[in-house]
Amino acid sequence: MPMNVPFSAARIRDEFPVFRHHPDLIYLDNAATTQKPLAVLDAERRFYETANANIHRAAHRLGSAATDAFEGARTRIAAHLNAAHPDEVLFTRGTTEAINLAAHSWGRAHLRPGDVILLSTLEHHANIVPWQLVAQATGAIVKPIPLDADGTIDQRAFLSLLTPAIRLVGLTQCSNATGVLPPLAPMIAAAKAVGALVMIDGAQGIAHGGVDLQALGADFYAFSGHKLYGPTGVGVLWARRELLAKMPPWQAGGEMIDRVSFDGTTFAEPPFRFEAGTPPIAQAVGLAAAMDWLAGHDRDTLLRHELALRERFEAGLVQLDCIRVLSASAPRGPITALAFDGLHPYDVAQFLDGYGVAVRVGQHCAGPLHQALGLNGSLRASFAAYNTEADVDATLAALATTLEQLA
Amino acid sequence: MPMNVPFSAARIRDEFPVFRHHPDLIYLDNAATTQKPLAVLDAERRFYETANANIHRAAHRLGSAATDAFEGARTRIAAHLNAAHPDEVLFTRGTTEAINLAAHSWGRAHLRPGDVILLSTLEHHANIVPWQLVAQATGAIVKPIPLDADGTIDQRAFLSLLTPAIRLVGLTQCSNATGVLPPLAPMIAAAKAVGALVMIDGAQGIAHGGVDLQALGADFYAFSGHKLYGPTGVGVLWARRELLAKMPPWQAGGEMIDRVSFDGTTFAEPPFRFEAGTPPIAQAVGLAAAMDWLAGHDRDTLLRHELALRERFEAGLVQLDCIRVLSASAPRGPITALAFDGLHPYDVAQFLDGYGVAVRVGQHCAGPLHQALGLNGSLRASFAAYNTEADVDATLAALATTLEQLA
Amino acid sequence: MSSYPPPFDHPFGTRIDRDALAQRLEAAAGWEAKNRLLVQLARELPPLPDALRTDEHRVAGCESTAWLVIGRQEGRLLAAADSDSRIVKGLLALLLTAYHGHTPAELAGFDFEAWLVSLGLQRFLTTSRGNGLRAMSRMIREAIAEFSH
Amino acid sequence: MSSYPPPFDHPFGTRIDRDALAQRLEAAAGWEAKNRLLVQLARELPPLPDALRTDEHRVAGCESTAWLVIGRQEGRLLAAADSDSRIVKGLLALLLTAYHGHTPAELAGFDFEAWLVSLGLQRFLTTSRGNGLRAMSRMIREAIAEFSH
Ligand SMILES: Cc1ncc(COP(=O)(O)O)c(C=O)c1O
Ligand SMILES: Cc1ncc(COP(=O)(O)O)c(C=O)c1O
Repeated sequence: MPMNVPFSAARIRDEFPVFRHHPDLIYLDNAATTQKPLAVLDAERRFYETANANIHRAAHRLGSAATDAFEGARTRIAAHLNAAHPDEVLFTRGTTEAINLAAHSWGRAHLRPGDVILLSTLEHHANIVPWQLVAQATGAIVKPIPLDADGTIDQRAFLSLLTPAIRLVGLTQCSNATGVLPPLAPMIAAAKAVGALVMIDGAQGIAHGGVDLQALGADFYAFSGHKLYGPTGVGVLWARRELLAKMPPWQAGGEMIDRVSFDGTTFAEPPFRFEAGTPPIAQAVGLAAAMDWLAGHDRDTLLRHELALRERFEAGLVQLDCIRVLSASAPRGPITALAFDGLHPYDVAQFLDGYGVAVRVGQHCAGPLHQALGLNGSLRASFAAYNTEADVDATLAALATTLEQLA
Repeated sequence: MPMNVPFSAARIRDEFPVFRHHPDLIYLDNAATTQKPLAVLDAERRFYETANANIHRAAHRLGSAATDAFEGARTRIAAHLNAAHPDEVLFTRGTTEAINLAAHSWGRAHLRPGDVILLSTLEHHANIVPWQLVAQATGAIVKPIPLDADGTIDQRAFLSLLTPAIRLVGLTQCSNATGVLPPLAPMIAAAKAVGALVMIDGAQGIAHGGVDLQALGADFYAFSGHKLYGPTGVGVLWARRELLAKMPPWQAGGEMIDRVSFDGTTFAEPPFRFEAGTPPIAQAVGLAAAMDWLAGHDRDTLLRHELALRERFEAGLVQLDCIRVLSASAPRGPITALAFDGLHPYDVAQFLDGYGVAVRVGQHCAGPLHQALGLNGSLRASFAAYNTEADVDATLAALATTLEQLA
Repeated sequence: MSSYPPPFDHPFGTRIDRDALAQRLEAAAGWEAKNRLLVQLARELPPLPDALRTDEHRVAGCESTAWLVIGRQEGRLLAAADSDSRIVKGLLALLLTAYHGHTPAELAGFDFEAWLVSLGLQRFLTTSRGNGLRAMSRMIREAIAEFSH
Repeated sequence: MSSYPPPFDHPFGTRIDRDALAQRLEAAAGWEAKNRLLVQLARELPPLPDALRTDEHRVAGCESTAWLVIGRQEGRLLAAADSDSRIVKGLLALLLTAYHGHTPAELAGFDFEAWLVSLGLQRFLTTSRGNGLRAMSRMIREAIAEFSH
C-alpha cells in the first residue's frame, strides 16, 4: 500500500528508537545489520506479552494464539515474497543457516562425485563455504565464476562454464561488499537451460527493492531478518514445494517428526520437516512485522531514495583525493565500497567513528572478491531507508577532515 | 544473590506482563515454554534501542557496544552454569540445534561402524533422532536403555549395557514428559568409566534448580532460552574446551572462518568455529538477562516452591477418580503427568482450557517413553516460579468439574 | 469407497442439519457449554465399526486419533467418522453435518472453515501441523472434486 | 627470540614511559584527539625491518595486519611491533611502552587491559574474535611467564 504522503527520510528515521538514544549517530553500516522500527519491536513484545506459548499441538487458547501468530507470519512473509505457497517458507536463524540447510539437505542427498557447483566470485562466505563442505563430503567440485576487470561477473566465462555437469549455480542478488547487482534474469535462465538449480543469496537484495519469487525463477532463495529491519535470530530459506518434497531432513528433533521409536523414525512434511525443535517464534512474528512495515511504504520510492544517497555520496567523493569507488560504473545497490591510496581503511573508519559515522572495513566476508580485486580490505558505506541527505553530507565532511588528519 | 525478603509467588507473577493481559490465566504449560519477565523483555528491547549493530570486527562504537553485550552475555551465562571458560558456551537456536550440532560435528568426525550410542528411553526426540541420523551416516548403533516398571531408567540394565563400544551416553536431566530425574551423578561416572562421553539434555533441568557444569562431569550440556524465562530463538551447547578443539565445524559461513578462498578455507577457533553467520544477538542478551533474573532469586527456594505446588496438586488429585500420576513415586521435578481411565487427555485439556487452565496433552515429543508406558498420550501440568497455590486449587476444581462433565 | 447403509447410518447431515446445529451452538454460550455440546454430539454419533477403524481410514496428525470414511451414492457424498476423543468426535459430527448426504451442487460455495469460525469454533482450526479438522475437510472437498468430473 | 639492538631499537618503554603516555592521552580529550595522538605515536615507532615482517611474527585475527617480535636480554623483556594501520600501530606503541625493556618483577601485578581502560581506550579492547591487542598482550605475558621459570 504505497502511501499518498510524500516520502520523508526524516519521518522514517523517527520510527527508529535507536536514533532517539543516539541522536547524532550516522549509521552507514546497514549491510551488516539494520536498525529496527518501533513496529517491529512492538510486534515482538506484543507477542511475548499476549500470545506467548509453544506452537503446534497446543490444547489451549494461548497455544492457538501463538500458533496462529507464527503460521500467520509464515503466510504473510510468503505473500510479501510472492511465493506460490506458505509451505515454501522455512524459518531458519538467518541467511547462513538457510544456505547450510540447502547444502546439507539437498546437497548431500543429490550431489554425486564429479557434479559441479558454480559460484560467483562475488559471493559472501555464507554462499561459498557450505558448498565447499558439501563438495568435500560428496565428491562434487566447487568452481568459481571469475570477475571482469570492473568487479562484475564475467558473463562470457559464466556461459562457457555452464555444462550439464553443473548441478547448482550460487549467485548473490546484490554483493554485500561492493553492491554489484548481477544480471540475475539471464543468468538464472542460462543455468536452468543446462538443468542446474539456482540458489540466490538475497541477504542484501531483499532489503533494497525486495523480490518476486515467482518472477525470479530461482530454486532456492535465502535471507536474514536482521538485515531487513527485523529481529536477529530469524531468516528464511525459500524453495519450491516440489524441491522441498524431495529433500531429506537435516536437523532432527521435535516438530519435524511423524513418529519416533528406537526401531525407526518417520518425518513430517515440509515445512515442518525442516524446522526441528522450537523455532524462533517471536522473531518470525517480528520478521513478518518488518515486511509488513516495508510494504506500508512504496518500495520503489525507498530504493530510489537509497540510490540517490549513494549518488550524492559518490558525487561528493570526487572532491577528495586518493579515494577509489569499487565497481564504480557497474549496476549497484545502495552500497559504496572504497579503497584508499596509501591509507588503511581501518584508520579512516576509526576517524569517522570519532565523528559519529559508523561504516565497516575489512573484507566483509567476501574474501575471494577481495583477492580478485587485489585488495586486503575496503571501507563500506551502506544506505538504508532512514538515512538522510544530511547523513551523507556530514559523512563527506568527516571524510575530508579524516583525510587531512591522516595526510 | 538470595534476597532477604520472604519468597512470594504472587510478587514474581507481577513481574510477568503476560498476566496483566491475561489476569485469569492459569499457565501450567511451562515445560513447553515459560513466560518472560519484564527484565528479559526490557533487556532485549534495550539492546535493540541502544546497542544494535552486527558484532565482531566492527570499526565503530555501536559495533563495540553490541559485541560487548553479546560476549558479555556469553561470559555471564558461563558463570551461571559454572563453566570453566566462556569459550565453552556456544550459542544455538535451542536445545534441539545444540544436540544436532554435537551429533553432526562430534558424531560424524568420531563415530565408527559398530560404535554404540546409548540413550535412555526417557529422552525427548531431540536427544534421539539426531543420534539416529548420525548413526545411519556413520554405521554406529543407537541402543535404548530400558525403563523400570515405574518409568525410571533401569539401572541394572544400564550397567550391563555399558561396554567399551559405548562412545556416548545421552541422558535427560529431567524428563519433559513425566518429570523423572535420573540419578545423573552415578550414571555419568559409570559412563566415563568405560570411556564414553555423556550428553546431558538440560532443557527441563536447568529451569528447576539450574546446573553446576564443573560438578556435573558431563561432556555436553544443552538447553533452550525459551524454557528458562528467556527469549525464543536462542539456546546453548556447552562442551569442554578440549572436546570442542577436536570438533570440526558443522554449519559454515561468516564469523566461523579464518580465511576463505576457492582453493581452501581455514576455520576459526571455538566458540566462533561453531557460530556460523550472525548469531541470535539480541536473544543471547535476553537469555543472559533471564539467567541474571533467576540468579536474583534463591534457586533452592524457587525449586522448593515449584515442588510444593506439584505436591499440593497431586495430593488434591487423590480425591478424584480414574486419574493416575505417572512415575508417581519416582524422584521428579515440578511436572505431573496424568493418565485417565476411559477419558481422552485431549478432552480433559479442552475442558480445562475452557476454565482458563493451560496444560499440554500428547506424547510431548517422548514417543519411546509413551510406548514403554503403553500409553497413547498423557496430560502434563508443569509448574514455574510464577505459579501459585491458587493456580493449583483452581486447577483441581476445574479438573473435578471436567470429570463430571465427561462422566 | 464403501456403500450405504452401514457405516453411513448416522443422523448428521440428514436428520440433523447445519441450521439445527448452528442454533444449538449459538445457545451454548461460553467455552464450557460449547465443550459440553461437542461431547453431547459425540454421543449422538454412532461408533464406526471396528472393521473400518483401520490405518486406511485413519487421519494422521491429530492430537487424538480420528477415522474418516468417504463414500458416494446417487450423486451424494457420504461420510462417516469417529475419534477416540469425544471433543474431536463432536467436531467430526459438525463436519458430517456439513457434508454427509449432500450433492456437489448443494455444497457449491460452502466453506466449512468459515462456518466453524461463524460458530465461534475457530480455536479448533488453529493452523497447526496436520490439523485434523482442516485436513479432513480438505479430504472431503477433494473427494467431491473427484466425483464432480 | 632475536637479540638487541635492532629490531628492538625504539623509544617506547625506555625513553617514553607509561606516565608520559598517560599524560599525553589524558590531554587528548575526545575521540578525534585520541585518534590523532595514536597516529602521532605510530610516527614515533620506527618500522619493523622487512626481514621481520614474516608470517612467523604476524598476529592473526586483526582487522589490520600486525607483527610482534618478542625477545629477552639480561632478564628484561624486549618487544617490537608494527602494523599497516596507523591507529593499530599507535596502540602497539602503548603495548611496547608497557612491556618493552621491563623485568618480570617490574611487571608483576600490571594489567595492560585495565591500563587501557583507565586511559579511556576500552573501545579497542572490545571482546572480539582474535582481538589484536588482547591477543598480543597475552602473547607477551606468556613469554614473560616462560622466562620467569
Ligand atoms: C550477501 C550476504 N550473504 C549472507 C550473509 C550472511 O547473513 P547472516 O549473517 O545473517 O546469516 C550476509 C550478511 O553478512 C550477506 O551480506
Ligand atoms: C527434555 C527436552 N529436550 C529437548 C527439548 C527441545 O527443546 P527446543 O524445542 O527448545 O529445541 C525439549 C523441549 O521441548 C525438552 O523438554
